[in-house]
Amino acid sequence: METTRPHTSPPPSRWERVRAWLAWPLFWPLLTLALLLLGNGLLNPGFLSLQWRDGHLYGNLVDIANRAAPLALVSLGMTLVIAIRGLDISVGAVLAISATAAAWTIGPQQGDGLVPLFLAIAAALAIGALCGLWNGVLVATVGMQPIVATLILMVAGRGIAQLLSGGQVLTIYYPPYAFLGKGFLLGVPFSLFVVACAFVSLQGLLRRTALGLFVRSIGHNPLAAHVAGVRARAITIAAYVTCALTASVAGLLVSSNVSSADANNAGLLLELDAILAVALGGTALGGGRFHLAGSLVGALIIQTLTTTIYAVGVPPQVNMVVKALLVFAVMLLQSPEFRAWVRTLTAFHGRERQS
Amino acid sequence: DRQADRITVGFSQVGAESEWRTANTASVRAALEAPGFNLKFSDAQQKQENQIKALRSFIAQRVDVIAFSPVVESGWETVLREAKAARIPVVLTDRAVKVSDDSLYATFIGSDFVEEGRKAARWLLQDSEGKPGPMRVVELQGTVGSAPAIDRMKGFHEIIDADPRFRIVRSQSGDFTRAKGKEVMEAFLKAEDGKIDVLFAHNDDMAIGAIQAIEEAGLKPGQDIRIVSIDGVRGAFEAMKAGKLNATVECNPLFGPRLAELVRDVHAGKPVPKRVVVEEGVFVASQAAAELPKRKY
Amino acid sequence: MVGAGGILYDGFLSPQVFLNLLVDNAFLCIVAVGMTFVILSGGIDLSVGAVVAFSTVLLAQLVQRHGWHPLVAIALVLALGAGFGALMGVLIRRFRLQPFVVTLAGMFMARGLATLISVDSIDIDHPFMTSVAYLRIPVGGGNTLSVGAVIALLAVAAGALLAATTRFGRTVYAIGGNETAARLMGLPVDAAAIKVYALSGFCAALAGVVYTFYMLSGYSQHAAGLELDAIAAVVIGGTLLSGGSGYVAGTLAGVLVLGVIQTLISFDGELSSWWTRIAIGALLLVFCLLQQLFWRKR
Amino acid sequence: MPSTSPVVLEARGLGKRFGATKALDRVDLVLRPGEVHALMGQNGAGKSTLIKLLTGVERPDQGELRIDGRPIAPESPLQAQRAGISTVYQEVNLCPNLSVAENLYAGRYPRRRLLGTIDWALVRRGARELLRQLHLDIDVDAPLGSFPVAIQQMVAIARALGVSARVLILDEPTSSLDESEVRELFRILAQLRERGMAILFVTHFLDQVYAVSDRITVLRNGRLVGEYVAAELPQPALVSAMVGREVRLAEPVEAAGPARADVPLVLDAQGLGLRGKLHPTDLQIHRGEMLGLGGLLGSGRTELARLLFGLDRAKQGRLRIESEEVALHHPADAVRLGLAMCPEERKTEGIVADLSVRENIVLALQARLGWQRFLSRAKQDELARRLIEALDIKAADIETPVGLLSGGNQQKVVLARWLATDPKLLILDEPTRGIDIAAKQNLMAEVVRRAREGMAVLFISAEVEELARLCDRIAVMRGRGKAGELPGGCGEPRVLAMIAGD
Ligand SMILES: Nc1ncnc2c1ncn2[C@@H]1O[C@H](COP(=O)(O)OP(=O)(O)OP(=O)(O)O)[C@@H](O)[C@H]1O
Ligand SMILES: Nc1ncnc2c1ncn2[C@@H]1O[C@H](COP(=O)(O)OP(=O)(O)OP(=O)(O)O)[C@@H](O)[C@H]1O
Ligand SMILES: [Mg+2]
Ligand SMILES: [Mg+2]
Repeated sequence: METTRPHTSPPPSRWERVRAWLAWPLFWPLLTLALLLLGNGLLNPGFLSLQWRDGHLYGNLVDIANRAAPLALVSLGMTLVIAIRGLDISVGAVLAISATAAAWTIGPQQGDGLVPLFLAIAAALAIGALCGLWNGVLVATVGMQPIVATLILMVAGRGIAQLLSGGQVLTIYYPPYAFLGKGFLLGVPFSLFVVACAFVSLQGLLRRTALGLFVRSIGHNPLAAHVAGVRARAITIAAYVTCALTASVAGLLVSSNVSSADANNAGLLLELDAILAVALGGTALGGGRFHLAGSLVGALIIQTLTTTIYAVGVPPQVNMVVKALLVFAVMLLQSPEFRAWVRTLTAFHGRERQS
Repeated sequence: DRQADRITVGFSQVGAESEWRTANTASVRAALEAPGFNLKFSDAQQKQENQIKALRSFIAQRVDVIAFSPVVESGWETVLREAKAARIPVVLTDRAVKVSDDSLYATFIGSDFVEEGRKAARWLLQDSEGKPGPMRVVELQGTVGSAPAIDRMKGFHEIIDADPRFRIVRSQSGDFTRAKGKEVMEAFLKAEDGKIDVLFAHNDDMAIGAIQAIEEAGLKPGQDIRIVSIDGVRGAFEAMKAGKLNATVECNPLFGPRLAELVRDVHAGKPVPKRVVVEEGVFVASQAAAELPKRKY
Repeated sequence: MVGAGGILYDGFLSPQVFLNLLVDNAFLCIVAVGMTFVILSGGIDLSVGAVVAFSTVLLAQLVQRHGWHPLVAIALVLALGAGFGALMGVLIRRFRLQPFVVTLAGMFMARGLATLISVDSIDIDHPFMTSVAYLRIPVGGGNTLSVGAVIALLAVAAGALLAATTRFGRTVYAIGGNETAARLMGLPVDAAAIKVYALSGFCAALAGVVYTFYMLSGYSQHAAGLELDAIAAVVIGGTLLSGGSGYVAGTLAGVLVLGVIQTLISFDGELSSWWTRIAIGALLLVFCLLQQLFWRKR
Repeated sequence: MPSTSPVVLEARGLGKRFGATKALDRVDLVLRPGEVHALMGQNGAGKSTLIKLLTGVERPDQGELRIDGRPIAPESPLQAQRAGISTVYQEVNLCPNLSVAENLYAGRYPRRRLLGTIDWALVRRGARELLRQLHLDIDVDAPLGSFPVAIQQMVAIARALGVSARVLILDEPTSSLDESEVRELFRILAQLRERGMAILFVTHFLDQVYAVSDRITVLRNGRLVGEYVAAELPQPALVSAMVGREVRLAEPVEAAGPARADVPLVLDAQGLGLRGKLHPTDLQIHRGEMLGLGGLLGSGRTELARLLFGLDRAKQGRLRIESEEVALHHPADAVRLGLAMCPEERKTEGIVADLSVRENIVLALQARLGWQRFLSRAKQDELARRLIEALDIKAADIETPVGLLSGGNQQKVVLARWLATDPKLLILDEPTRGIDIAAKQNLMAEVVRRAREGMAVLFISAEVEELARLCDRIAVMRGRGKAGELPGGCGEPRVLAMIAGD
């Protein structure tokens, strides 16, 4: 049995650098995204093109980023909740409630002043924070399992939203509101700024303060963190509140984008997509290790998958199968065990051919 | 006492998945909460299982008449037999069901989805008279597998496929929602590089979403791309009034009063037609301004 | 809760209403039994609802459109369900993929395949199928159970035995408690974990068969969101989502709780659509708080 | 003893590398039937790694294994078990959610003949039987996790004894046991030796080594130092073999003597109690005082410590910290008041295995500072480096996840975490568990030094000798209440007598 690796021919420094790249947590998610986009570009030459139209960027890439914005936001919040060993399946409902609350606050008035805009944003955020608090208290104080605790709001939340909307799709006839979800700033969708803002502030909070350390210690070993004096309960509640807040901002974006709030359909199945995005981004669903940036990439991957399906012209009955196959492919690509397995397979074939 | 004279009706609604449905619920409730009726309402949250449970509970509560809007067409045989065994007449609303034995239900009141698809197509043919082909059509389907999506597609294709000028270049599901309709239309516009002549949407909501996508792509909905959709909700009339939607095929949810009559007749044992089709029209942009104030939903 | 229902609504306390809980939730019960094992082992299976739908469609297609004998078709469906679960299990264990993601993709896959087989719903009128569907087994006092409910009860019993008295069952608990320790104790961890997903797939397929009898139709949109109901039933039944602790019998209780909530709702006859949702949420909350109280006391 | 006696298990040239650390480098080991073989070495010497290679938990990079002369390459613990090796790993590696009986029988359940189902009655009876051998009388149906580590360790040993194996490997089985339990264990080991079993045994207690072992293999930094016959290797020689240089065990540190009455109290508990766990108890600790807490297993020492630290909430009594009356609801409250506690259960309550050494060390200090006052990376590094050096923690670097350290080094990290907070009162619950002799002295010297500087210490230890030597005052617990107090330097026999209750 030889153990010494022949690191003679390539200078170790370069090899080390490649290894460092491979070990970077974002490497595989980003590679996946790049491959998906590239594949699209090959299938459909216009896919990657960007144009300047009416004073802003126009193209599939812009659409993907813009469409992924709500999901990306929610994935950020979900990452936090998952990092502390939780789960929040009520995000879709919270999104719907916030969207409806915003639309309801604006009401039928059609002025151009900015007051209703800020009122709407405040209403959405307030109700979002309230929802998060509710989830957080049920989990951290009452001690329910996260999935049931948030299931309650998931079920009841849409009911509350519909109660607010009276079961109607609330159309918003108020121009300033549209800016949030479909406006452009410096030629780039405004929603991207919102996502960037959320990402930077969360990342800052977790990196520049001790919160990141606390979150990871709670995720990895809640009991040890408790003994070490970390206020696990408060942080848990804060994580649920943050998650709900991201969902309510996402609600603002979604409702603004289509100028209406649909209590029943807005954010439907969002929780699954968000958790998927978090997982694709390299965060362990068991808690502890987390990557905010990875979750953003995960959200982009999911949206790219969806847009790919639309752009390629897959018949709708086949959508699901294609999506499933793509998700399987993406996961396997990211699995070190799978790559090792492929390597041994190819090595085996290589040896066979030689002999 | 008076309670005894009343007809107890168990009504099971699909859910509250759209404005159309909400209007439908409101109409039915208004009609069946009138004196003379005692309504038991149950919402199935879009699940057939729940609806079957609701029907079972109506049977257990021995209501006089059961009315329901089936979530799906099939799978009702068992519970309808139970109703029949309990001698409770059943009135279907909105959608028909497939059962081996017609006597399992008394009557059906509602729309004909296939016919709605045909109407949309006929309007398109009429509007395209004299226009040269080829015309590139895109279709926004409803939720995959849902009865209205399947039937509206069937009806539309039946007519359109016969005319060689039309070519359906893209067809994708928009889940009956504005957001999805917009998202899919965005992708269509880019994939076809804007070369789309007609949009057929299985419901108004998707059309309203798509209109936004078309505008954001710098095109004029209603002119560059002609749009026809189904349902006739208020939003569609607003869009038509603004010239952004060309036509909508009405799918009338306000059959509550008619349902109440049928229930009364069925309960009294009077003969009723096996199928009552609700009165529905096609509205075009020019009628919108006049029609809009009259819309109730 | 049940008592309150009895006071509030006429006919609520009749025995048949309770039997109907079983009749109407038989498929959920079977799925939840499989799910219990998955959750006990510390995993999760989101594909079950889709596998139920796939099974109904395949069964209906084979029986109605290809003229297979139902029993042969049922055998095939069950085998496919178990195989599908095992495949996901292999992906999860062999390549260390997260169960949530694999089974979510599995859910897309199963529903997608169901849609591919048939977009619209297929009615079944095969005499064997209809006669089984209408068969009612008397349980005394003029009350009856359906075949599906009996299968569900058998599934619960089999599941409870499997969990409590077999090597496989105990290995599942051990994995959920501490996987490394289970491995060091020399337990066949990987094999058991794969079997768990195969079992869940099998249960889902069985539930699909029961569902087909219940509805006498196959449809790709059947059992939407069933996975969540199953998970909720398992967790409400006292099983820890992180694995290692819980009972199959508890799962039956969880299913019944969900059933009672649904029945309460459908007996009410007053609630509008949105109040229905809010009421379901509130009832869930009440049940969970009661359970919490009960646990704390112990 | 003739070295030509037959060999059961033979390892030749075993090597294992983890990334940059070479955990084992061409190590040989020979186990013979009817012999107890001690495996000795400092923390991180590679003892546990060697055991993992023998039992298929890890695969060696090089070298070979033979059983009865036949080469084997166990790929999993299961295969090793089949080859006749029964093992107790260093950390208790059983399932906390399963009952004690199940943990004893998992993987080898007796089945009912008819149905092939598990015969639970037999399992229970067998479990009680097995535990009785170790004089342990506990409820075998209770989940294992509900017992303290000591009991769990006994169960792990009982499980290994229950397997009819040819080789028994025990990695620090006695680390959390009391003397009486150790005696039971040794009695059984002697019986097994008589029956011809080969036993490999790891411990850091030198007297235990000489009490049972026939041979000693010493490892140092992953290398084999040599194999010795126990009777021919005097204790100082063993120590130098382990440490690698001539060592005279440093002059043992001793107690400073009783605190003068004018020294202020740091902690003053009056009638502190919790129904069912602890009878109302009084306790005072002065500044700069080392207070020892003695007692038998289950006497309530840990419970008292938990109450003092806010891990459990006291239902009776009052607690003053520096003459301020406080109510501790949460360890965070205690930490804020300047208390620190090194818990008994390292794995579950101590380390956060997936976080790095640095993060584990700063965790408590950071929790005390609050989330806004974030220690800069440079400060964290400096702190971690300083403590790693002070406590001689062996880690590849400060970013290594703590879970990858050897057991003893993990324990040191937990201690480092609390020393980093510079507490007013440090509660140590069995802090030297699993730490090698040289390091233990080093560590206690550090604690005593801090005590001289004014830190109060509550020191819980099962080693009465240590208590008697180090503490200024000793409180003794018995039957979940305080039995009495003794002045420091009163000698081991008096402490033992009070613990025993005569
Ligand atoms: N999985 C691993 N990855 C990286 N390093 C490891 C791993 N396991 C062990 N090591 C390293 O190998 C060395 C030997 O560790 P080992 O656990 O064998 O020590 P030990 O002799 O048992 O010490 P102790 O007496 O403290 O238990 C240590 O430096 C440890 O950090
Ligand atoms: N020999 C034993 N038999 C049964 N249970 C025991 C035994 N020893 C301890 N326990 C259990 O341990 C639990 C806690 O004891 P505790 O930790 O307070 O004692 P301790 O004095 O700290 O002992 P240790 O020496 O283990 O630290 C009690 O709930 C008790 O049931
Ligand atoms: Mg060790
Ligand atoms: Mg203790």
